[in-house]
Amino acid sequence: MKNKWIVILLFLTLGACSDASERSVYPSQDVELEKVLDEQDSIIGYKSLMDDNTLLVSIEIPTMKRFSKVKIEENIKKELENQYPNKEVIVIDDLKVRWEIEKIIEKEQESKELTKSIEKILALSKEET
Amino acid sequence: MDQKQFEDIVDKQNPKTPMFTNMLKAFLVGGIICTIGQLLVFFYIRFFSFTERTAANPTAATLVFIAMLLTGFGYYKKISQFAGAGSAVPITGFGNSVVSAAIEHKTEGYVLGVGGNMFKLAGSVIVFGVLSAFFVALIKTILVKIGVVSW
Amino acid sequence: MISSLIVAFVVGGLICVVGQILMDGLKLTPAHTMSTLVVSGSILDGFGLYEPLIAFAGAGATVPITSFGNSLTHGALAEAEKHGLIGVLTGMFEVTSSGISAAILFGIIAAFIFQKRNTTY
Amino acid sequence: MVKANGTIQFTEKPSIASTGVTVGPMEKDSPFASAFDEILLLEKEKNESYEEANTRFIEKACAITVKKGHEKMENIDVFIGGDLINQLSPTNFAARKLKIPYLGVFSACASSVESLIIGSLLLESGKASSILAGASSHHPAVERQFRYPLEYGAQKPKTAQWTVTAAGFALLQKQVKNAPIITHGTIGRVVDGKQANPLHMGAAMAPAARDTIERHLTNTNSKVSDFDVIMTGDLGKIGLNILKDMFTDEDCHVILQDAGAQFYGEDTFFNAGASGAGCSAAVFLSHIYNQLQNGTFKRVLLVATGALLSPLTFQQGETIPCIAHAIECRMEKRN
Repeated sequence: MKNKWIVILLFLTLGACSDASERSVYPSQDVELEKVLDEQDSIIGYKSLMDDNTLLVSIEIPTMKRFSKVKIEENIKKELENQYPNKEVIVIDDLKVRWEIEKIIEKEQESKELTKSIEKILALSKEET
Repeated sequence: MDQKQFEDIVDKQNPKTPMFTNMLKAFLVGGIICTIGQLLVFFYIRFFSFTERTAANPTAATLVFIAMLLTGFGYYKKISQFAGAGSAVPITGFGNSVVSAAIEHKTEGYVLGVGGNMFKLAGSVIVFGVLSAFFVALIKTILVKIGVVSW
Repeated sequence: MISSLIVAFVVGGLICVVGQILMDGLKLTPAHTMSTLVVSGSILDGFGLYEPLIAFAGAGATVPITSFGNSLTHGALAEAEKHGLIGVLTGMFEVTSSGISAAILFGIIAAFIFQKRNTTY
Repeated sequence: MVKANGTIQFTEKPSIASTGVTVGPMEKDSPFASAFDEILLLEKEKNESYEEANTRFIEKACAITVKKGHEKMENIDVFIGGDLINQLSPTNFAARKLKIPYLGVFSACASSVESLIIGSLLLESGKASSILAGASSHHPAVERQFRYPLEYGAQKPKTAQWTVTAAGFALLQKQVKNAPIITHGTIGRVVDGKQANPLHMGAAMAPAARDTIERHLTNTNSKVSDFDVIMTGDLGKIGLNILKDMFTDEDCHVILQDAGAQFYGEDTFFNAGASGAGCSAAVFLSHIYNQLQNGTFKRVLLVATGALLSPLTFQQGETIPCIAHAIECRMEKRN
């Protein structure tokens, strides 16, 4: 009786998420960003959103390298900050952020809406409890 | 029949605890409970606004709820007779110790019985958790102030 | 996704094996074992080893009781970073509260709902 | 040579006129089940606490005993009983209902034989003519007091024993025809085998059992082989093996038996077997009593063993002192 519920849950969560190691940048005309992110050997996927003053990058670290998750996030953040000095760069490896960015990319949101959703994601990622 | 002889007899007759099988069972059941926890984490990330870091809280609450159901219907002690530490170490074990004490002292009334005895088993976990957290944080803060260590 | 499940299974299982060793090998009572694990969780966090383990294992590290010690220490340290020594006290239950409040709440609810049972096999 | 008396010879032939044994649901598959008088299928009724349930078991056992002895409860001079719960509350509440003079006794799981000894002494002194004596234990009530809450998931080791839910009482009267006679009683000494593990009672109680048996044998200058059976109360499977190892000559290993070890047969759910005052009371006053009456056993030594620890002494780091009381029963030829 109990494990039937778990099996349903298993399919539910697995079906919900799309292919893991996707690489996408939105709005997609920034080839340079893609080049920098492709060079990173310690990540296997990324999704990023950019508007006029913030650059949000959600990265995906392979399981074995997840121990040094914080270090990897900082390195990529530093590198991107040199690339985009005037932008506030945020690099996070988090499933929720990745799924939210996916949603936004699918909806092709434009400037004002895009900024609002980025703020929402940032607030979410800052939460402690 | 002095004490030494008696103790030799006791050691001879004592059944050896099956360490390896107990560890294997604990590994299996503990692993399963943590996998269920991971599924719950995915569930909360997928359907609620929790990130990977904050999804642990609702997961812990859900696992304690499951432990309450298992304890109330009498399955938990059967699982833990099989699993041992495998069912005691995860948060479900903590939930079981609180729920079982609460149910146990129901006949002594809700205030004195349940209220007074609920943390009879789990209290030491909280006390020593806070105590060790305090000293570790204190020592680390002092070390940082001296500059030996960084945050 | 699948790899997180496997890793959670393995790491969670290993922590429970440590618990079993404490119980069977050192003949500790369950209460002593749990307290030892909580203390070791907070010491690991003092050395900054537990957070990477959570990043690596996910629920494999947050479900066992060691994560309770870790989140207590983590809350205290985070607050101490902002407010100095006083922060150690004020930040203690900052991060973790769901485990205990859930236990208390479901404990009293269980006392209302469940009847004491006749022993069965 | 162990020089300590403590053995009393009963000359007035106090005999066990009738017995009454009630057991709980977990005990219905025991090899002794056919000998039990009544199996109560509910350890605890709807809104009854475990301690009240224990009282119910005692009342029912006493009623059966008195009825089988063709007596009326008012004619019983003294009710002697004991159990394992704090301040003997279940037996006290049973005595409240029986409304006859009452002596509460406590020596843990040895209370069953202790009450029989005191009953025999009262008969011997001529100050009483019929005594109701026995003991009881109740698994959930004892488990929650001595160990953990019932639903708590603590893994029981192989040496753990299962407290029996049972109440066993006997009607003692003088010179009853065709009834087993209590010829001797040996009062146990507190013996501490330096064992501290409350989940391994067998090892703790074995030295006390050995001390009482040896004293009984020397004081009545008899040998182990003179007895049909020497049955200890609740040493359990491991405790019994320890006791056997302490008796060097091999031939007595057949005669040495244990009620706890045999109570649940080979079911590994119960690990090392049964324990509790109810275990010795139930087996002595049903199985052994029947064997004596139908002549299979002529002379038996019943040694109830008790561990005198309390939940506090364990936490204070004390070891477990134990005691064992014994009575020798004989069945004279039918005259």
